[in-house]
Amino acid sequence: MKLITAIIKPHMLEAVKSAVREYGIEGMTVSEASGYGRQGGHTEVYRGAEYQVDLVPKVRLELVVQAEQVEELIQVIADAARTGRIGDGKIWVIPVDSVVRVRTGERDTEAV
Amino acid sequence: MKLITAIIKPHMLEAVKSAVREYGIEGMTVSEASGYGRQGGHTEVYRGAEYQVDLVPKVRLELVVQAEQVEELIQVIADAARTGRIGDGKIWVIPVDSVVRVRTGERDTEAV
Amino acid sequence: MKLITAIIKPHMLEAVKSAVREYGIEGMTVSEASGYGRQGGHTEVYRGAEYQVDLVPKVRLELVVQAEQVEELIQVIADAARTGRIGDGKIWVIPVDSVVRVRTGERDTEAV
Amino acid sequence: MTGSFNPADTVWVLVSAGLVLLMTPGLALFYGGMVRAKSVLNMIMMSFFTMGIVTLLWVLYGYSMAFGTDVGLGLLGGFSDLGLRSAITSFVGAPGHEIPELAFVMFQLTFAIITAALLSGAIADRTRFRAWGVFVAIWATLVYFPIAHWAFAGDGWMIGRLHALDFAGGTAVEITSGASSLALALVLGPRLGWKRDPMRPHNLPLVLLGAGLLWFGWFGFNAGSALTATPLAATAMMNTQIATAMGALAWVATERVRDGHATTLGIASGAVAGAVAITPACGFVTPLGALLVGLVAGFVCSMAVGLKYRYGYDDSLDVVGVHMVGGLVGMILIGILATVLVNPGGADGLLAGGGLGQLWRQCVASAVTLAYAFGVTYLIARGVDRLVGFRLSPDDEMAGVDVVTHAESAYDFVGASGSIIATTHPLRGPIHPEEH
Amino acid sequence: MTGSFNPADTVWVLVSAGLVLLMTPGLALFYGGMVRAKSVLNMIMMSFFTMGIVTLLWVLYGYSMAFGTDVGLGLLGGFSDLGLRSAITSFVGAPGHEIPELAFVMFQLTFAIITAALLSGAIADRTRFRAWGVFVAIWATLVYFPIAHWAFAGDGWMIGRLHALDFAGGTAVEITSGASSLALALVLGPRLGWKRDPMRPHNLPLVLLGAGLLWFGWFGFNAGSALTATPLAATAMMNTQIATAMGALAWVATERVRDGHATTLGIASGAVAGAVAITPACGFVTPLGALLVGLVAGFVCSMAVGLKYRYGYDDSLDVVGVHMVGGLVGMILIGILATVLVNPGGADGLLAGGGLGQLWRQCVASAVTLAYAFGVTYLIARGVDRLVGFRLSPDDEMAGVDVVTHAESAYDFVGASGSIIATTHPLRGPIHPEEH
Amino acid sequence: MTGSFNPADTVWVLVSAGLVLLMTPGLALFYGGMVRAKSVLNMIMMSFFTMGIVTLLWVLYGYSMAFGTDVGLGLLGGFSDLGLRSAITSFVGAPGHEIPELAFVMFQLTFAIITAALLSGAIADRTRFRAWGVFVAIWATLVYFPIAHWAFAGDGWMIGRLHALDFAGGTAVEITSGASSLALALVLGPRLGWKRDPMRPHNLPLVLLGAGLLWFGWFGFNAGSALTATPLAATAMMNTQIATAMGALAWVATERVRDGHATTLGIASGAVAGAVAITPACGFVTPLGALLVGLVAGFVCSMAVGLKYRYGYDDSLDVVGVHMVGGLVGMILIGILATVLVNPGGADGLLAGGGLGQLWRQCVASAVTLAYAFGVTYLIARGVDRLVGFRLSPDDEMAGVDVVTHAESAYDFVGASGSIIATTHPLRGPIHPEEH
Ligand SMILES: Nc1ncnc2c1ncn2[C@@H]1O[C@H](COP(=O)(O)OP(=O)(O)O)[C@@H](O)[C@H]1O
Ligand SMILES: Nc1ncnc2c1ncn2[C@@H]1O[C@H](COP(=O)(O)OP(=O)(O)O)[C@@H](O)[C@H]1O
Ligand SMILES: Nc1ncnc2c1ncn2[C@@H]1O[C@H](COP(=O)(O)OP(=O)(O)O)[C@@H](O)[C@H]1O
Repeated sequence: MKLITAIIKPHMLEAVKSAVREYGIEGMTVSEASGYGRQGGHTEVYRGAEYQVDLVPKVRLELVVQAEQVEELIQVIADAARTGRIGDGKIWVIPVDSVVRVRTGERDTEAV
Repeated sequence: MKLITAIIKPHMLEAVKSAVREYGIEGMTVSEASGYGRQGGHTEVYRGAEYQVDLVPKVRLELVVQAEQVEELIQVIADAARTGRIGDGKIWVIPVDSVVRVRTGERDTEAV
Repeated sequence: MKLITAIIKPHMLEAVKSAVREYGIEGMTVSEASGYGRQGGHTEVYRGAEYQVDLVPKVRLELVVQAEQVEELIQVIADAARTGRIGDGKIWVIPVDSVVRVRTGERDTEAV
Repeated sequence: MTGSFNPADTVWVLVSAGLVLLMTPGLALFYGGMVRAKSVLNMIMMSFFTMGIVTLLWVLYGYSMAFGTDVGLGLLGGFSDLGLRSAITSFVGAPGHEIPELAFVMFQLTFAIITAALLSGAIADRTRFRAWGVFVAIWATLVYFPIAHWAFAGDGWMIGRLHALDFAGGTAVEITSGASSLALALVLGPRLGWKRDPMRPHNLPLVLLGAGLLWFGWFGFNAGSALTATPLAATAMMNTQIATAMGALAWVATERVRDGHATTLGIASGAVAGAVAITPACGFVTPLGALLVGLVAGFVCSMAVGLKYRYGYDDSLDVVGVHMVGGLVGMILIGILATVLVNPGGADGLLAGGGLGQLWRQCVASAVTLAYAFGVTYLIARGVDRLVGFRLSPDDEMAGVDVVTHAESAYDFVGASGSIIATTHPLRGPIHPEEH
Repeated sequence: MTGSFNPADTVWVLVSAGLVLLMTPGLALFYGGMVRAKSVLNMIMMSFFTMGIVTLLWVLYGYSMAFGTDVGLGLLGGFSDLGLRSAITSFVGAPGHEIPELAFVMFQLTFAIITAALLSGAIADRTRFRAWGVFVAIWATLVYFPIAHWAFAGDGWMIGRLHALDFAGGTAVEITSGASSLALALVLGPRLGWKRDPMRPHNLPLVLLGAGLLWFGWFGFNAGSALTATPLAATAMMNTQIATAMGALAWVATERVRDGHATTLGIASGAVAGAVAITPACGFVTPLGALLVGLVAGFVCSMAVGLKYRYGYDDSLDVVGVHMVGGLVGMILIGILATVLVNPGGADGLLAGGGLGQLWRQCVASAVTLAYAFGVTYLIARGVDRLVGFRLSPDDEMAGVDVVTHAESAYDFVGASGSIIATTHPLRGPIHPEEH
Repeated sequence: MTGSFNPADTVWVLVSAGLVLLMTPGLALFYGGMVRAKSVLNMIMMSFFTMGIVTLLWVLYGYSMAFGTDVGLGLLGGFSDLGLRSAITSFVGAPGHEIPELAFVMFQLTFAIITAALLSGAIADRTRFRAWGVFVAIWATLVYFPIAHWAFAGDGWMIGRLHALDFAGGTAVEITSGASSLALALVLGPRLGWKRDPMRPHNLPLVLLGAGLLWFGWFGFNAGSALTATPLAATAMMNTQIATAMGALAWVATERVRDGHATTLGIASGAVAGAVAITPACGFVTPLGALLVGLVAGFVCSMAVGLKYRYGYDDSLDVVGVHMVGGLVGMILIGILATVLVNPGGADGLLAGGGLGQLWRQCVASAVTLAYAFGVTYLIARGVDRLVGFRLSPDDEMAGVDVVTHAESAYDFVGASGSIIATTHPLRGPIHPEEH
């Protein structure tokens, strides 16, 4: 099993979710994140004092999948999340020893 | 060392925390997440316009532990987090190369 | 490639970010977390009813980097995040199979 | 239409009615901030719905039940003014202080609304909204309208026969709401996980905002109850301010000593407790008397809110501990502190040499109100529970009534730039950037 | 300076002016809570900026255009009182009810402000702030000031010649703002992702707070429009309360049946709808009439807010569905329900035996207002769009106008202990810790 | 009790007192929203505690010190009315405009409260709460009560001898709070990480809500200071509205040019600046004069808030830049713009042909107030710091005063469905689902 982590732009979440579901993956975990990278932040001003906010809002997706799905899924996610602008995000893949479904105790392939 | 990641229902956090502590683990990192899966979301209505919210609130636990504790801990966490209803969550295990305690620089077994 | 995850105190984020940037890393992903560990929480009182809040605010950093940078980066992060007080946090390292830049599809070393 | 009326008194009552009306949204926020984020909307909804339904009943028959010609013994107003037909063109008030009757109808309506809305605090997080709707309509009819007649109508038994003193509703509003809340809390039972799970306020600035609006509105409640723009109104207002302030100080002093921390929830609670206690007393005691009333109320109520843990009733937002207990404190202290120097229409209490007579009358009025409100509310609540089902299912209660019942989420901060972790560093201040 | 004036009436108008002024910050929060977290500040800013600019224009020439001596045919006030020079020492009002003219100037100013601010609801999330600034100044000048003259000045054609009845601004405020909003929404076009992306309110407690402040302020708006502290003011206030409450009930009843859920956004919207509809009618109908007005408004408006989906105009916060439609409901129902029993200065409507005459006059006044406001606003908006550009760039709209235009984030909760996941467990209650 | 008094004036003063009281909760939110989420409760607590303690002192001896019979030279009121004993039955005011003395006591109390509460803005995030409690009691006694005597009592030296003009407290409230804040900020020193760490407002809608309540309450503050329901009250109210609006416009115009962005914090700040400056002037200048006062104040204060970066005092929420500077602007402009046309009890300023005399008197009053307030506050603050310790420990300041001192968290949004990431898609609109 592998864990795919994708950092994407928040407003692309719906598109990525649809694409992943279409591909046949029925579960994932989503969380808020902030990104630091090439994509700049923005400036804020309060009573004349300027602040540079250098993190930008991102969404993190985590999908535990079978190893053989990884390559295709990377493609699916990247295609759906792409706007072509700086800051579209990263996807990385990590090896997973085992997965358990809490409710049933099922393992690995049966668990996702 | 291994990293155990558990996605559980928010109101089971207290129970899981107690169980893990009882087992002898003294540290973990917790964060908010949203889950997409078999467990459905809910509908909201604003001035007659309906929205389908298809993510449900979850909590993510991360525990870096010694490899030999993994199997028992999976059991401990899964037992504590189980309600028997859809959406109880997942646990996955990932290999860890090394761990460091920031304060002291201690490594691996001494670090957790 | 490796994934470095660092759990640090929130007010050390700026220092760590600077140190990492100085080292030459231009991207990372940041998120909010709560820590459970040796560092105690605090007590709250509402109309005489006391609550023990046993989680403390933390920030999680994730950096995907080349394997050979790992040791140096651990040092850089730990040095910048250290206050010497309990609760300074943990750093752990996980093997990464591959990384993709969503915008371009570039892989691994080119992707970060 | 241009009959004889006092324009200044009319302005004062209209303004006061507006102020009291504002108290219910204030209460909605005060309560709403105190519950968990998953049921704040339901909490607010109970108050706003009460503003709707009680207004409807008041127009149809409530005002008539409370202020129509007495049906006998001072127990209830008759059905002489259904639909407010005759109120449009008539006047009420003492000679020289007549005001348009609709001004009085409006003023008293706002009391009916907030008294009913107060009850929602006892049953936070776990109430089926439809049950609340049915309950509050029956409750207003069978509990509030009669008691309002007793306490506020000139021919009600409490004022007209017993000669108890209650300037602005220590009985009809405070004790009534508190005792009814106790009955409600008993019928509904505690929230799932009560005493075990964290149930801390989700938004304290909202609570303090609500407290501020309540404080402001209470001037209309108490000083407006003079129904005239006279020195008595000024005294009532001053006393309200004093007791509210003292309640706030006494509560935080108590918790500073007892718990080690002065809290914002405490100062807000103490202010309300002080205002509650001075409600019946504000037109009968001196400023120094009000000072004492506030101090006693702040201390006693800050202790009383712990009783629910001892006796096991989940009066979630402490309507009993603050309103019932605070109302009793005020009613009883009138019997001790009242003086005709402040109000010739009042009486002398114990300390002013009036003996125990007034104290006794205060106790009778309080006890009857408490017993009636508790008893009838208990029966109504049981009935509603049987017919409609008062509690949410455990699953719905866990999931949160906002989403389940109202199909809404209170907040959505996700994705706003302020909700991200943002290390920011000031670049420059105005005028002299180089100074940074 | 101490000419003949009625002090009680003066107090009433000053207080009412204060109440109506408060409505605009109330509106800002009501609107602000309804948009997404990334544009709440812009929403609030549009209201506050309107408070500034309309005050400026009002002092310079707006009051004069609305209430200066009629230039002819009741179409416009002249430029006789620029800079409010003569208003400092003069009085206005019916004999025996004179008030200082500046009290009247102040009262009417607050109407001008909120009417203009209402328009911002139609164009949430996507408006260039500088365009709003230019637009609102021209709009007040060409649309509001003339219509205020028609509807509020004694020598305006609508009141003085047509003899339509409009107690507090069903035409000048409600229909005007609604029709203008329709024009604005058409010119700007829908938000990016409208009907596709989630656009739920980001902070409903803020919306309900705003609704509470609006409810409170509306008493000044409607009852203050009596301009005297008389039974008529009391009637107007009572009717306002009744219709607002009924609007709230009718809206939630409708959505309970239609959508299966009674919502807090619904009850707030219904209250506003009821208040809107009673605005023109509050001084002409009985309390039971007001009850009907509120019920009809709550139902009709709750249906009307769906029209935008059908016809494809993104009137984001439903100014059309609530204010234009609610204003029409109220104006028309006057023609049916008005009775001189309530107000000898009014008229008898259809049900009071007055025939169709008044109904006809109501329709004429409404139609002319609607047409003028829509048409002129459309032209102004087109012009501003051409000259300044009314919409943000798509990128800016996606990023959020708060950060892009105002360089601010509404919220920063990060790192506060309440924003972390905190399992808490009660250690002890007060007084009897051992009981836990 | 029913002595000779003016009922309309009584209503006006009572209402105004209520309005001014509301300003302090408004200020608490205005300030609370501006600090970081970890100290919002402390910020609010300082204001609410001030409402308690100042009320207590006022009743005991404060009113007497400010308005008791002068002890000589107009420096201080005597201890003739401790405990408000005699105030219950007496009346104050010009002939024909008497009001119950308790109405006046109440009205003036609200001024004492807000002036003291204003100071908390200078010392956000870093103050030990017990030190604040001690400080504010001493400060009210030694600084505010005397200055209130000078400026508001008929026999105070500033009004009665110097004949400076200050309608509603430009000296006693604005300059006093600003100058005292400067002293406080100097004694406490800057927050940890000042100029380095991000310290942006955590909740701007709360700030704007507070600003709205302040704007509303300021009508009571300024127009209520007429103490009569006369044209002068109307003028004061109109002028308050104009200057507040102009301050708002001038501030955002300045920052639009200087920083490139018009901000909501700016418009709120500008409104306050304009209101501050018109406070002393509102009863002495024409509407066009008020317009100028607001413009100047908005511009000058928006620049003045940058001085703290230059001179290195952390006046955290700009009490100096807004209240001291704004108060000076208003006081001085009276000397230039005042005219007896507006108020025969006033004077003619420079432009009205009155020469430099009044300007000089304005400067003397301002300078003495500034010097006295700064000096005495500095000494008190030093003393409190030595005895109690004014600052939190660095660890506590980092952790956040809310949790450390008050044992509370302001917010807990965790787990509410709105706090999760939720992609939502509209299923259908009302009425015509198929259209989607
Ligand atoms: N080395 C890294 N490790 C982890 N996350 C990264 C790394 N580099 C970038 N990211 C994440 O990817 C996001 C996009 O990166 P960025 O450099 O802005 O644009 P792009 O990937 O299009 O070149 C960042 O906001 C950050 O969240
Ligand atoms: N493939 C997956 N990868 C990562 N997280 C998943 C995956 N599938 C499910 N999850 C997480 O587990 C939670 C529970 O899954 P769900 O399918 O709803 O119920 P169950 O696990 O009981 O069958 C989801 O809400 C989601 O957070
Ligand atoms: N076994 C663990 N797995 C994951 N995170 C941990 C673990 N132990 C500690 N942490 C994280 O590290 C933080 C610091 O740990 P703590 O024990 O409080 O202090 P220290 O590391 O200085 O001894 C915790 O708050 C928690 O977020």
